[in-house]
Amino acid sequence: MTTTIAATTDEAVAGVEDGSTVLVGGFGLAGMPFDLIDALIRQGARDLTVVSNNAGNGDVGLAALLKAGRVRKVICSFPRQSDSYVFDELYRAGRVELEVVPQGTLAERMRAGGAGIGGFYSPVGVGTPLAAGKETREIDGRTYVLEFPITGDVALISAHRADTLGNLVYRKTARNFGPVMATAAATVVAQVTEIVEPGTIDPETVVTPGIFVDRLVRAEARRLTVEGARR
Amino acid sequence: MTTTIAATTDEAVAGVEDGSTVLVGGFGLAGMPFDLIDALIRQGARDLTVVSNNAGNGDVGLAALLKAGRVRKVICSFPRQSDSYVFDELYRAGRVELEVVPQGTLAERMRAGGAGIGGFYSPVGVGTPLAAGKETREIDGRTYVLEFPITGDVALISAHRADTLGNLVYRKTARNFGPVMATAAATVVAQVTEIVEPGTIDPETVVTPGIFVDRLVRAEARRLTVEGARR
Amino acid sequence: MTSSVPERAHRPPLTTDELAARIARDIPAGSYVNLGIGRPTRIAEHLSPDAGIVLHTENGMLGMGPAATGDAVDTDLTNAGKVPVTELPGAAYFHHADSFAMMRGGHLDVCVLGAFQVSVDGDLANWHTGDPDAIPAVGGAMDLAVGAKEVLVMMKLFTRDGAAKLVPACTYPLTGQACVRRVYTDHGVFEPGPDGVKVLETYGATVAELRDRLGVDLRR
Amino acid sequence: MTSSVPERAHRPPLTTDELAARIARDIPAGSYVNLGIGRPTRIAEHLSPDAGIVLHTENGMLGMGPAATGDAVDTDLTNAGKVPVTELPGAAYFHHADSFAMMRGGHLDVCVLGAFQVSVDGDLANWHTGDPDAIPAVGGAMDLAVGAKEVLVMMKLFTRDGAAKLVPACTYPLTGQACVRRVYTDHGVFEPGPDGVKVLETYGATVAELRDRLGVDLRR
Repeated sequence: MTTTIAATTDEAVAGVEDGSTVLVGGFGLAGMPFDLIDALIRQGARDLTVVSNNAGNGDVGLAALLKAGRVRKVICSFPRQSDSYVFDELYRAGRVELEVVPQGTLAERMRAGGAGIGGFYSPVGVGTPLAAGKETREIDGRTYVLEFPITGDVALISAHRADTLGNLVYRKTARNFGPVMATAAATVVAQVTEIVEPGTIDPETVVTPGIFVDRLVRAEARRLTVEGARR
Repeated sequence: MTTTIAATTDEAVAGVEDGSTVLVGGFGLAGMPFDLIDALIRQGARDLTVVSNNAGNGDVGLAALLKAGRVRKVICSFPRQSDSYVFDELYRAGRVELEVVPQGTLAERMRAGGAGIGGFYSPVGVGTPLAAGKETREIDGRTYVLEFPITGDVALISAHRADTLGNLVYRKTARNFGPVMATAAATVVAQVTEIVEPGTIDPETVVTPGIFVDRLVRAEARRLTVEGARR
Repeated sequence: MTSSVPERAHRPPLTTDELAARIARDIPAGSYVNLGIGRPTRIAEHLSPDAGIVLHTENGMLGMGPAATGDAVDTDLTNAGKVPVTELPGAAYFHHADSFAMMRGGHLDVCVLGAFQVSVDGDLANWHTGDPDAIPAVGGAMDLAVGAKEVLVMMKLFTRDGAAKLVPACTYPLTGQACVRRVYTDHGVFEPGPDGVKVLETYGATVAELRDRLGVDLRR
Repeated sequence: MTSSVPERAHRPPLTTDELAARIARDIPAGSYVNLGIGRPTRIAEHLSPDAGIVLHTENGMLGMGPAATGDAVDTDLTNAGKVPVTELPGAAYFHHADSFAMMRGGHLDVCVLGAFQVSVDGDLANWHTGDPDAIPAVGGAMDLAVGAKEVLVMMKLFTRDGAAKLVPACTYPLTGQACVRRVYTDHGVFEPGPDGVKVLETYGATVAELRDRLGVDLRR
């Protein structure tokens, strides 16, 4: 249905229920929907399962959500970073569950979720602890592991520019998980730095068509520091 | 490896072996690589398996390849069109095999082939003759059919513009199967109307990155008639 | 219980145009919609431009406009029936795998398909008459049958020979199982389902008359 | 049979920089290459700008340029190690599912990874030391291990404690099975495989000395 444009980030994340699975875009800080996460913290939903590549940097974004005690479980590829101290402490204290998924399998499981695929056979992880207990199958002489889709109740993503129909374009490697997550959640919320009229974005260049986007909100671009980006 | 730029369409299709599987882009006439198919006819490879959405229109493109007797088998979603008389005659005479695949399954099987996926569970076709004999599986209460990848020895596609590194952009709905087929063949040959220097195409707008394209050749855009397009 | 089903027995059955308009009225504003090849295409003419309905064509586009004529014809821009069309502001192009992922993933709100037969429990047959001489050709029919939150059928209720197309069980090869949510016909609107067919309204016949002609139980 | 293996026993083992240069020499012109996080990144400095080698970063880019400094730093443009980088003419951006489809589908010509251990038959362990207290984090390691036509490893041959990293069988949790084509180390270059390890050249030691230190048979 038609994309709605929220006046505030609080309006954009309204209605997220306790126990929801939330897909959160970004790779490190690039593409992280900081403003939507801040709004989600204010909104108050708890007992969340968060699906994201990382598990938060420093004290902002996902780390702040974790610190606020709202996250029951993290599904990610790489929780451990030099400044992932918030996650590290919660994990060591047994206060957050962790499911580690190879990065491409994480993306592909969400892609499957968004594409109506019931499961797929991947060569990634065969013979490793991350495939332990999973069904395997030999196809044309190669061994594959059966992986199932991941979908979210909500996806929070950050894009560069949108038109009022919800068509999105991204900026450089901040694109990362956004387009995939936008296909894989019941409610997709995108923060963008600019919202333009339909016809302004060349239809050949749209990365996420508006059909996938439920709510849009404008948020100022943050000038992150080099240090922020490196961490 | 580096994309090579062929001086002629004959050079672009050199080396296609008898018995090859050839993925041929296009949906009806839009995106059909006419010049590459004409060159393939001159090149002479026979006993081909052709994977394409349709089975040729009128006497041009795929229909001409079929008429030349080079095709052993067609894998497609929709062979029967008002002017698919070349295919119809060959099929009724038992001179060409046909495997009909639902259109989205055709696209997804090539996508799987290009993405290293060994197989996937699709809800499409369950309980229909096109899933007869195929393995099914119930996942979360829904029945899926197991589909396997399709790959080609060669893909012949048509794009709009390329840079010398092989990055491609397409035009409108002529994009169709091109980007998928470009991922799913050992040798990918693209005809384009223009080849420009690297840096000319905005990196945000590249649809098929050059990594997927082995050979490029410039071919004049054809002004097709309305009748041609409608058939 | 008295029937609340509008029985418009004294007017003629709906024309194709009236049927297209009838379906258009049921498509919610703001929907993303795929209109199947053939008659369903005509529904587009009856959608209010203000309703913000966005049309999908499975060959890789959202924001499809009306058929192109004259100089607007561009052979790189066609619909799934290979008819030249136009592009509306806010359109987007994508490749076939993405387009069918969108359908298979249930992102379209509505699709409207033609049909040879629909069964009382919502099975759809619309790709093959079962004629052994026919060359099989499915196109995107099976993908569309699972490809929207609501799959609607637009068809005549009877063949030219008078045979019912809403049937106890499809005799033609299936396109999809239990996938049809609602069937819009010249003689009435029906909802198939696990509990049989519910009739919502009739044209040119009473519910009782249709029950007799179809040989199918119709719930009110 | 006499050995044709270059044994450079009298020179010191390769420095990291020399090793990076050694690997760079083996990467064919025109290759599409992914350089793993950490030491392999330094190979980029030794690739000839004329060789037309295109760098992939799994967070969604081909045509990655050198690290960004000063005003060129853009926090929307980083490599897989989250270090700000630059964009070369002819670059392309894509999303994560497309990026990893590219890897999993075998489209990259070469990737170079660090390793904790490589086994004689080419198993790779590079994501987890098996320490029960460690927080597991795999990132793209397993995808990269199957993600190129040629998977090369760049590592020191021994740990700081002198333990061999080319081993009869990995004791650390695996990243991938039988996936490593060639192992470049400070002490020599090796090809693991079903028939055991072939040594291609040595630095700072003879083949016989390495065989002794590794406790692994080395074919010439």
